[in-house]
Amino acid sequence: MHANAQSTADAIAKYREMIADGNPAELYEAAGEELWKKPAGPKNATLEKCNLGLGPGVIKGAAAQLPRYFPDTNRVQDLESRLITCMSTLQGISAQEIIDAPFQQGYKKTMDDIVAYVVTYSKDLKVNVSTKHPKEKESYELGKRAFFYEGGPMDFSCATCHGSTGKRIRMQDLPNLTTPEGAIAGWGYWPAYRVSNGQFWTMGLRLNDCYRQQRFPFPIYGSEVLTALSMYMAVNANGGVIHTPGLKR
Amino acid sequence: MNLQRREVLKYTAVFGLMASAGLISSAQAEEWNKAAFEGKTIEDVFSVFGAGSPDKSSAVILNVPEIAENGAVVPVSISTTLKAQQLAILVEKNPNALVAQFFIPTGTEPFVTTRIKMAQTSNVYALVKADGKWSMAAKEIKVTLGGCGG
Amino acid sequence: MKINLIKIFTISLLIALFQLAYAQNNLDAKFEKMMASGFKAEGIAGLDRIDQDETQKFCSDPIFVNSKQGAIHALKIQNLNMASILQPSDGRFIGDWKRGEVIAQSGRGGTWTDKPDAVNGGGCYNCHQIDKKEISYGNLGPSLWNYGKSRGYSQEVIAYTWNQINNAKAYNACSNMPRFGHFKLLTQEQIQDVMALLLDPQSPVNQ
Amino acid sequence: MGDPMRIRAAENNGIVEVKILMKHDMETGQRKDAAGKLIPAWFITMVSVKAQGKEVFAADFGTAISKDPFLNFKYKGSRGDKLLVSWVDTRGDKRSDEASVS
Repeated sequence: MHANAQSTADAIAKYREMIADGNPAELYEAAGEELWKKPAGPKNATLEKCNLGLGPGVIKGAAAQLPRYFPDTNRVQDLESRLITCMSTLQGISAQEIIDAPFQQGYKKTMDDIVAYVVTYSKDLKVNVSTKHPKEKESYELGKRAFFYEGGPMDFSCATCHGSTGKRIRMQDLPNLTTPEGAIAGWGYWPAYRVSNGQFWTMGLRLNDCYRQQRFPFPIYGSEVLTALSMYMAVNANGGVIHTPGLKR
Repeated sequence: MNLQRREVLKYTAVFGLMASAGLISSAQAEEWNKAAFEGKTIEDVFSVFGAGSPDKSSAVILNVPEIAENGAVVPVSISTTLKAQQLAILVEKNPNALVAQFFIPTGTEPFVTTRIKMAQTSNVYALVKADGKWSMAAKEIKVTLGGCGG
Repeated sequence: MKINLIKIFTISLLIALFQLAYAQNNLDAKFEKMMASGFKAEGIAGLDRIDQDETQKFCSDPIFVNSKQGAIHALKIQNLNMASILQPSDGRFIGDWKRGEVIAQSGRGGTWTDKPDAVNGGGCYNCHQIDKKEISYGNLGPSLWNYGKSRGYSQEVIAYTWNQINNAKAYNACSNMPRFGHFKLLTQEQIQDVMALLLDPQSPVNQ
Repeated sequence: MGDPMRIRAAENNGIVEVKILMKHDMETGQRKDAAGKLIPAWFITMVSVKAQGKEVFAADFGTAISKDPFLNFKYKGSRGDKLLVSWVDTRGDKRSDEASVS
């Protein structure tokens, strides 16, 4: 590496190290814990019976095993689409209202807090996502196709930026999501607090903004394509250690 | 609570008296220094502080990254070997130079870390007041454009 | 007996192949359904952006792209793209490098949060080192520092660079670089200005 | 009434290291919303930290402290010290949270 580029990389590394201490995502996590236990919605119920895959109310380690197949909905769900199910079945909140809410507002804000709370309980665990169920296997295959699907006026796919190792956009390292190391560098650090805009970003918003930058149309929140892409990343990241909620530029 | 007291003090004429009588610390008697925070340049702030033109001192340690990936969050750490009662952070090219000031009572280390916003690449100043005298350290932080810029 | 075995074997093989083909078709259908139901139009980003042209369709299948047949097909794709390149209507290839630098710096345009009348940037620094003074540059593409100085300013270099910016897929079917002319991401004048940044001997890139 | 803070404080060799995260937008008054209208300034102006009832740290903020402010400082103290962190902002909103030193 060029000497100048090396010193730039070192300086950026120091910057990242300095901001790593004190992740404001903790503020969202604290709010999420309250929301999890607080009765809400038309049914005035809490989310404490929400089954994230490990049984009703079990949060510890749940995010590490998502996405997964859920018999009650007969489909593969990621954390956010599963929380939509819980909020609508347990609390009686309209799923469409959650899907349509603008990011950072209304039910999406609730979602941010709850996601921050849930993923904190998988921190330091290893990604352990199954492809045993035929629908899980299928979701992975669909996600892989979506990952390589080029479109839009710039011909971008996810793979354009995240399909090879050692690449950067401007100063930002781009993890190669097709490898185990790269997949965990991405999947293992989102959801995250983003310092550039002072917002907590769920994986749903992370992928939404990827598609925005890809110049694609707007991916519908909670849709199958987002779950499938998550499945592709998570399975590739299997065995890697989770650092959520992360702290990102 | 102290803030309420500061609020109350704002509307009373007795705080100066209380301070001079040693009933409250000078830090507590201080209210939010509007004039200092509204100063545009570092010189404006120096003048409100009555700091003259502070000497650069190796006793003032300013720990910052050379490059910030984003101007919205720039970590800044100040410490000093002096027995400081007050610390301040200034950014030369921000619309208002003064970012924050910190009051250090006896028993508290003259050290603080926080995160600041920077409008652009600029010199950042750490100001330290010890025994009534101000001294400082300065470093340049480059603010880069991150991400796809979209 | 032997004939029966062969028969059974052949039939099972046919069934297996049929199942495989069925699964493949089934996955194709599911994928299409997933993509069609997964997006909505927003701002300037219409649903037509999901529709692929021949180049995009080809490049979305990395296994085929990397096969022998894929290599042959890539040439067809390249020819197709080469044929679509427009040469400058005013005959000018080189514009103003200062404006070119501004275009290279800006990564704006084309997203659903951009207004229809917003001026697009080229986003060149996202992927390329260009002027060394800019330390925040990407590496998805090669460094363009000293672009003209090292290659020379010949007609061949100018023609190649024009084509490359207008439609990089003319030289590399699945290049990561957007087709700036083909999809009108940049205007002809903007492309001339970016050309100048790379190929004007006065440009800081060539110092 | 603002959102809860996160306060972490740990004692080591008689020195307590305190880390505080406050939830606040810290609007500069220079940002515009989607409609192009200026968002009015709104930020924390003063922070006070007391240990066992005695002020151990105070800060005055301008608009250039980052969103969701972070503070880290150290004072001479003991395990079990009760900390009270309070802030007030330009709208007069206040928030106080407690923590004990571990």
